[in-house]
Amino acid sequence: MFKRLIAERTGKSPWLFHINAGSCNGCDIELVSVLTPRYDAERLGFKLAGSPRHADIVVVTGPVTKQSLPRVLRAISQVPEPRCIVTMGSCPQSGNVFRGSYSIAGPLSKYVPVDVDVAGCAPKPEAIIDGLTLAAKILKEKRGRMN
Amino acid sequence: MTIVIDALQYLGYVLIFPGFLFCFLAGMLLCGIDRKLVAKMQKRVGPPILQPFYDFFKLCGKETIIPAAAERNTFMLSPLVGLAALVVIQLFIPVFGFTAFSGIGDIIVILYLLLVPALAMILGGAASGSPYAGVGLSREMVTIISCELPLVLVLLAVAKTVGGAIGTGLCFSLSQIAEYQEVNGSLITKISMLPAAAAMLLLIPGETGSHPFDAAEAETEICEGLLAEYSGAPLGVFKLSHAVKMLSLTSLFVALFLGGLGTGILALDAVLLFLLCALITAASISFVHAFTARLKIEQIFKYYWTVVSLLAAVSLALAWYGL
Amino acid sequence: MNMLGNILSYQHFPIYAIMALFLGSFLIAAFGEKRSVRNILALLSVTAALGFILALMKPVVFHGEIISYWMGAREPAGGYAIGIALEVDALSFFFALLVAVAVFVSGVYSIQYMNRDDNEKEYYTLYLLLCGGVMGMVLSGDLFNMFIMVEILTFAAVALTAFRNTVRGAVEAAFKYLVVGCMGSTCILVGTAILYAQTHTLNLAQLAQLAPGDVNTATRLAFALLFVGFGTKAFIVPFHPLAADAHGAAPASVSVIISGVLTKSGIYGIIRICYFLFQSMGLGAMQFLLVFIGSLSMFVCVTMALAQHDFKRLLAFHSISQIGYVLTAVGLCTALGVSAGLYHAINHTLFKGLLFLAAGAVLHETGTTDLNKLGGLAKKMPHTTALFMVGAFSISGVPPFNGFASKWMIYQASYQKAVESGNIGFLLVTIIALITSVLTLASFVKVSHSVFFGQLPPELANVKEVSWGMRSAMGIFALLCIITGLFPNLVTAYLTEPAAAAVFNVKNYIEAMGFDGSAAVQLEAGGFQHAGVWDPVSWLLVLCIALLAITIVAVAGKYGNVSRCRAPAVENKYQLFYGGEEQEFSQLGGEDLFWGFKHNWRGYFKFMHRLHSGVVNDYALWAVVDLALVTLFSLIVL
Amino acid sequence: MILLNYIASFFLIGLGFYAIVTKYNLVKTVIGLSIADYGVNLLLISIGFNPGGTAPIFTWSELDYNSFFVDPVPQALTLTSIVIGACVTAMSLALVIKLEEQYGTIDTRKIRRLRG
Repeated sequence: MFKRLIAERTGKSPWLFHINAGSCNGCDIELVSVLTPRYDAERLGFKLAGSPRHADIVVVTGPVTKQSLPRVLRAISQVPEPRCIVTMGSCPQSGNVFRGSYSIAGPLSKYVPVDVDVAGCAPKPEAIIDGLTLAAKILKEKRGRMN
Repeated sequence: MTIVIDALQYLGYVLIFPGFLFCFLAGMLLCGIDRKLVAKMQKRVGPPILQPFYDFFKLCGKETIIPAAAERNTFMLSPLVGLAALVVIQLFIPVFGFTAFSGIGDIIVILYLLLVPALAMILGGAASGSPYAGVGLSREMVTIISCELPLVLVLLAVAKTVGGAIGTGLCFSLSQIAEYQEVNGSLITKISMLPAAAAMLLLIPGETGSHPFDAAEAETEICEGLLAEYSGAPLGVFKLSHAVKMLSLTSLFVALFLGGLGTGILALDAVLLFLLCALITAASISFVHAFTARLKIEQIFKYYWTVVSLLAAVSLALAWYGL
Repeated sequence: MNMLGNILSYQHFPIYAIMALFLGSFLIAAFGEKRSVRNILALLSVTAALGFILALMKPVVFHGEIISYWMGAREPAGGYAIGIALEVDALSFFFALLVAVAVFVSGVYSIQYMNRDDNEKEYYTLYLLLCGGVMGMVLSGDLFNMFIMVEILTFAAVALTAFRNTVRGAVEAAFKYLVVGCMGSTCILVGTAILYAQTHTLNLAQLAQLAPGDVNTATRLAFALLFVGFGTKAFIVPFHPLAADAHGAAPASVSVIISGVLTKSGIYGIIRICYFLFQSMGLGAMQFLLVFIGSLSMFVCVTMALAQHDFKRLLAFHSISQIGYVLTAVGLCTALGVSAGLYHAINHTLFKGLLFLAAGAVLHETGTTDLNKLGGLAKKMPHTTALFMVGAFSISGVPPFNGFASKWMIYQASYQKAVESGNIGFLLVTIIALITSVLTLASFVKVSHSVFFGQLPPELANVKEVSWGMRSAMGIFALLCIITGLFPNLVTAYLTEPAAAAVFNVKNYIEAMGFDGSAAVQLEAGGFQHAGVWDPVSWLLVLCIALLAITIVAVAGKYGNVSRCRAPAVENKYQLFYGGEEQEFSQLGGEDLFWGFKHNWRGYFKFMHRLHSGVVNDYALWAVVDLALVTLFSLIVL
Repeated sequence: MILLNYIASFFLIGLGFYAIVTKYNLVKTVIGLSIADYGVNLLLISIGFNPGGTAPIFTWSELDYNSFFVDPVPQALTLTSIVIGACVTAMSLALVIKLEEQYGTIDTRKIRRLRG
C-alpha cells in the first residue's frame, strides 16, 4: 500500500532545480514567470527548490559553456534518484547562436541523458509548463521502474 | 486486566489521538490550507489542499544521499527525534477539557520542549557538514533567541492570570489552565490577555519559521540552510515536522486563550480544535505570508525583542495588577 | 578491639576524608617517583575520600544527625570553644559529597589525561592538595580553619593553573588569579579577625550564637569582607574574568575541580555567612544582594561566553553563569529556592565536569581548543561527542537531562517569590533566568557545530578517539547527569531537601556543638510546593514510544533507502553542495555564528570587551570597588 | 594607643590595595600584597593585645583565674598568617620571573594576552 501511495504521488509533486549554464537570462525569467499568478505552475505541484538534494527535475538553461560544464554535471549528479533532466530553450540543445564558439561545450545531451527538451528562444510559458508536466510523467515512470 | 486496558488507552493516545496519526493528518492539512490560502490571496489557483501529502510521499520514495562529510547517525536520527518530540508536545496540550497526559508537564516544560525539535534540526544540519547549514544554524538559533523572550512573557502572563484567579498565586499546569477556562470562559475575554494573544499570534510564524521570519531556511540565498544536504525520507520527515509544529503552536494558542469552547465530546472537540487551528493559521501565518517579504535576521531579532515583547510585557503588567 | 571499633566509628570519618586526600598528596610528594606507585596512591586516596563521605550518608541524611568532632578531643571549656572543630550537618555533607564525586572522577581521568605531561608527581601532589583544601573547607566548623583551607586551595589552584606554563597565557592567568585571590583571602582574614575581636571565638556554631545578637559597625564590616572574600572564591561578578583566564590554561581535570568544586566552596562560604553567622537572610535587602549578584553573574557571563572563541574559556564563563543560578536560587530564601539552588549546584558539578573533560579530550587529541580551528570531530571521536552532547543538553536545560529539572525549580521558586512578596524585581529574575538558559543553549549549539559537527579540517584527519580511561570518567559524569535528571524526586528527597532543612535550622547547628541556640533566628522557609508538574520518566517513556512508532513506520516506508559513499575517493554525488563548485574546506568558524544577535547588541559587546581589559590592575580595582559597595550596602541595611 | 594600631593596620591594608590597583609594575604589585598582609598581621596582634597582660606562657600550676595575659589565639593566627604571606610572596615572585621570561616585560599593561 505504502509503495503504491509513493508511486502514485511521485508525479504530483515535482520540485525543480534550475541551473544556469551560461544563459542570457531570457529563459530564466520565463521560468520564473511560470510561477506567477497568471500561469501558476504551483497548482500542479511544481516548486522551485533551493538545493539539488531536494529536486526531482533539473532545468538547465544556457549553452553549457566550458567553464560551467563540470559544475552543471556535478550539480546534476547530486540530485537523488529518480530524477529528470529538462533542457530549456534552444541553447542547451543545439548551442543556438553561440554554436561553434570557442567557449561552448554543449549540447548537454553529449554528457548526460536528457529527458525533455523545451525548444524556443525563449520558450513560451505554456510550452514550459507542457514540458515540465511531461517531465513529471517521465519521473513517475522512472519511479515505477525503481521498484 | 485494567493495566492492559490502560496501557492500550495510552498507546492509543500516543499513536492515534492526539498523537501521531492526528498530528500527521491535521498538520499536513493545515499546511495545505496555508498554501492554498496564500495562493488565493495572491490571485493564484494554488496547489491542491492535499499537496503536502503528495510531497511527503514523493520524498519517501526518493533516494536518500548521505554526504561523505556528514556524521551519519546524527544525520539520519535527528529528523525522527524531532518529530517524536513534537508529537509528545501535542500530547501535553489539552484539547479543551481533555488532556492525554496531564500529570507530566507544564508550560515551562512546553517552552523547553519546543526547543527540542529545533535543536534536532540544528544538530542534523550541523552534522551534514554543509556551510549553508552553518549559516542556517546560526540564523535558526537567533530566531529561537528572538522568540524566546516574548514567549516567556506570554506564558508568565497566563500563569499569573490563571493563578491569581484560582487563588494559588501562580499556575503553570496546562490542564489547570484548561479547567479554569472550562469554568470561567476563554482567557481571551480578559483585557489583560488581549495583548498577550496578539503577541502569541505574531510569535507563531517566527516559531514555525514561516514567512517573513524564514531567514533560517531561505531557499534562494542559502539553499534552505539547515536542510541543504537532506534528501528523500529524512527531508520528508522534516517537512512533516514543520507541519506538525504549525499544529502544535496553533493548538497551544487555542489551549491558552480559546479554551472553554469545547463540547465535551472528544470527536467533536477534535474537529473544533482543527477548525480553530486552521483559523489561527490563516490569520497568523497565511495572511502575513501573502504580503510580506523575508526579513533579515537582525531585523527579526529586533522586531521580536521590541514590538512583540512590548505587547507581551504590557499583558504581563496588566496581569500583575490583576486586571 | 574496642579501640578498633572506636577508630572505625563514623564520628571520625570527616577527618579521615580530609586526611586521605592530604596524606595522598604528601605520600606522592615523597614516594611518587614511579608512575605506578603514583597512580595507585592517587586513586587510593580519592577513592578513600569518596568512601568515607558516602559512609556518612546514613547518619547525616537518614538519621538527621549533626556530627561534631573536636580535634584532639578538646571540647569547649568555660563556654568558649578552644579547640579546632569539624562540624558536618546535611549542608556540609551535601557539598562534601559533591567534592568527593568530582575529585574521584577527575582523578580517574587524570591518570591518562596527564600522561603526556612531565612533572606528573608535582601535578598529583598539588591536585590532591587542592582537593583536600576544598574538602577541609566544607567540613570545617571553624572560621579560621576555613580561611586556612581557602588559602591552601587558592595556592594549589594557582600553581595548577600555571602548571602547563608553556600554554598561552597560563602564567599570566595564574598571576591574576593569585593577586585577586589573595586580596579575597586577605578580606576573609580581616573579616575573621574582626569577628573574633567582637565575639572572642572562631567556632562557627558559637559565632552563629553570638554574632547576630551583637550587630554593630564592626560586624557589618566583617560581613562585607567575608562576603567579598568568598565571592572571589566563587568567581561571581565581578571576579568572573579570573575564572575564564584560569580555566583556559589549567589542565581539564583541574578545571573540573576549579569550576565544579572550588566555586561551590565559595557558595558554601556565602551560605554559611548569610544564613548561619549573621542569620540575615530574613531581610529583604540581603535577599536582594544575593539575587542581584546572582542574576548579574548569570546574565553577564552568558553574554561574555557568546563572544568567546576558545572552548575552555567559553566553558569557564558558562560555569560562572550557572553559579549565578545557584546564588540567585539560594538568595530567594524559600525552601523551594534553596533546594532548587542546591540541586543546580549538583548538576553544575556534574555537567560542567563532563564538559570540561570533553574539552580536555579534544585538547588531548588535537592540541587546540580554538573553535575556529576545530570541526567535524564527531566522525573521529563519536563517544566523546555523544558524552559532550549529554553535557551540553544538560547545561542548556533540555529535558529530560538534569539541568532542566533544577532550572525548572528555580523558575518556579523565583516566580513564586515574586507573587508572594509582590515584588516585581523577582519576576525580572525569572525572565533573566529563562533568557540566560536559551543563550546558554545558543552557545552550546555553537560549540557543537564548530567542534564536533561541521567539516573536518584537513590537519585533523588523523585524530583518534581518546583512551577508555578518559571516556569512562566522562561516562560516569554523563550517567550521573541522566540519573539526576530522570529522578528529581530522589535527588530532592535525599540530598537537597535535607541540606535545605539544615539551612533553615540554624538552631540545631548551634546546639549540636553544645552551645545555646535558642536565640537563633528561625526563618520562615515556606512550603515545598511545585506550581507545575514535571515527570521526566513518564515523559521519556512517551517519547520512546513515539520514537519507536515513528521509527517502525519509517523503516517500513524505506527510510533506509540510503546511498552513501563507500569508496575512499569521494564521487561528485557525495560531495557537499556548493552551488556547483567542487567541495572545499569552508567550515564556519565559531566566532562568526549568531551574527544577527551580536549585531543588535554590538554596543553592549563592545562595552564588555573594553571592560574585560586583561590588565590585573583593573580586576583588582573591581575587587576594591565591589568591597566598597558591599561595605556601604551592609552598613546601611544589615 | 591601641586605636593607633587599628588605624595603622587598616591604613596598611588600604595602602597595599592601593599599590595593587595603581602600580603597573608586577614587583610593586607583589609588594602591595605583602603590605596588605602586614596590615592584617598588625590587626591580628592588636586584637589579642591586653594592656598590661603578660605573655601567655604558663605552666599548669601557675595558671589561675587571676592570671592576666594577652590573648594567645590571635598570636597563633598571626603566625599562620605570616607563613601564608611568605608563601604568597614566594609564589608570586616565581610567577613574575616566569612572566618576565615569557613576555619580556613586567609591565601589567603589556601582560594582557587573555582578555575580552
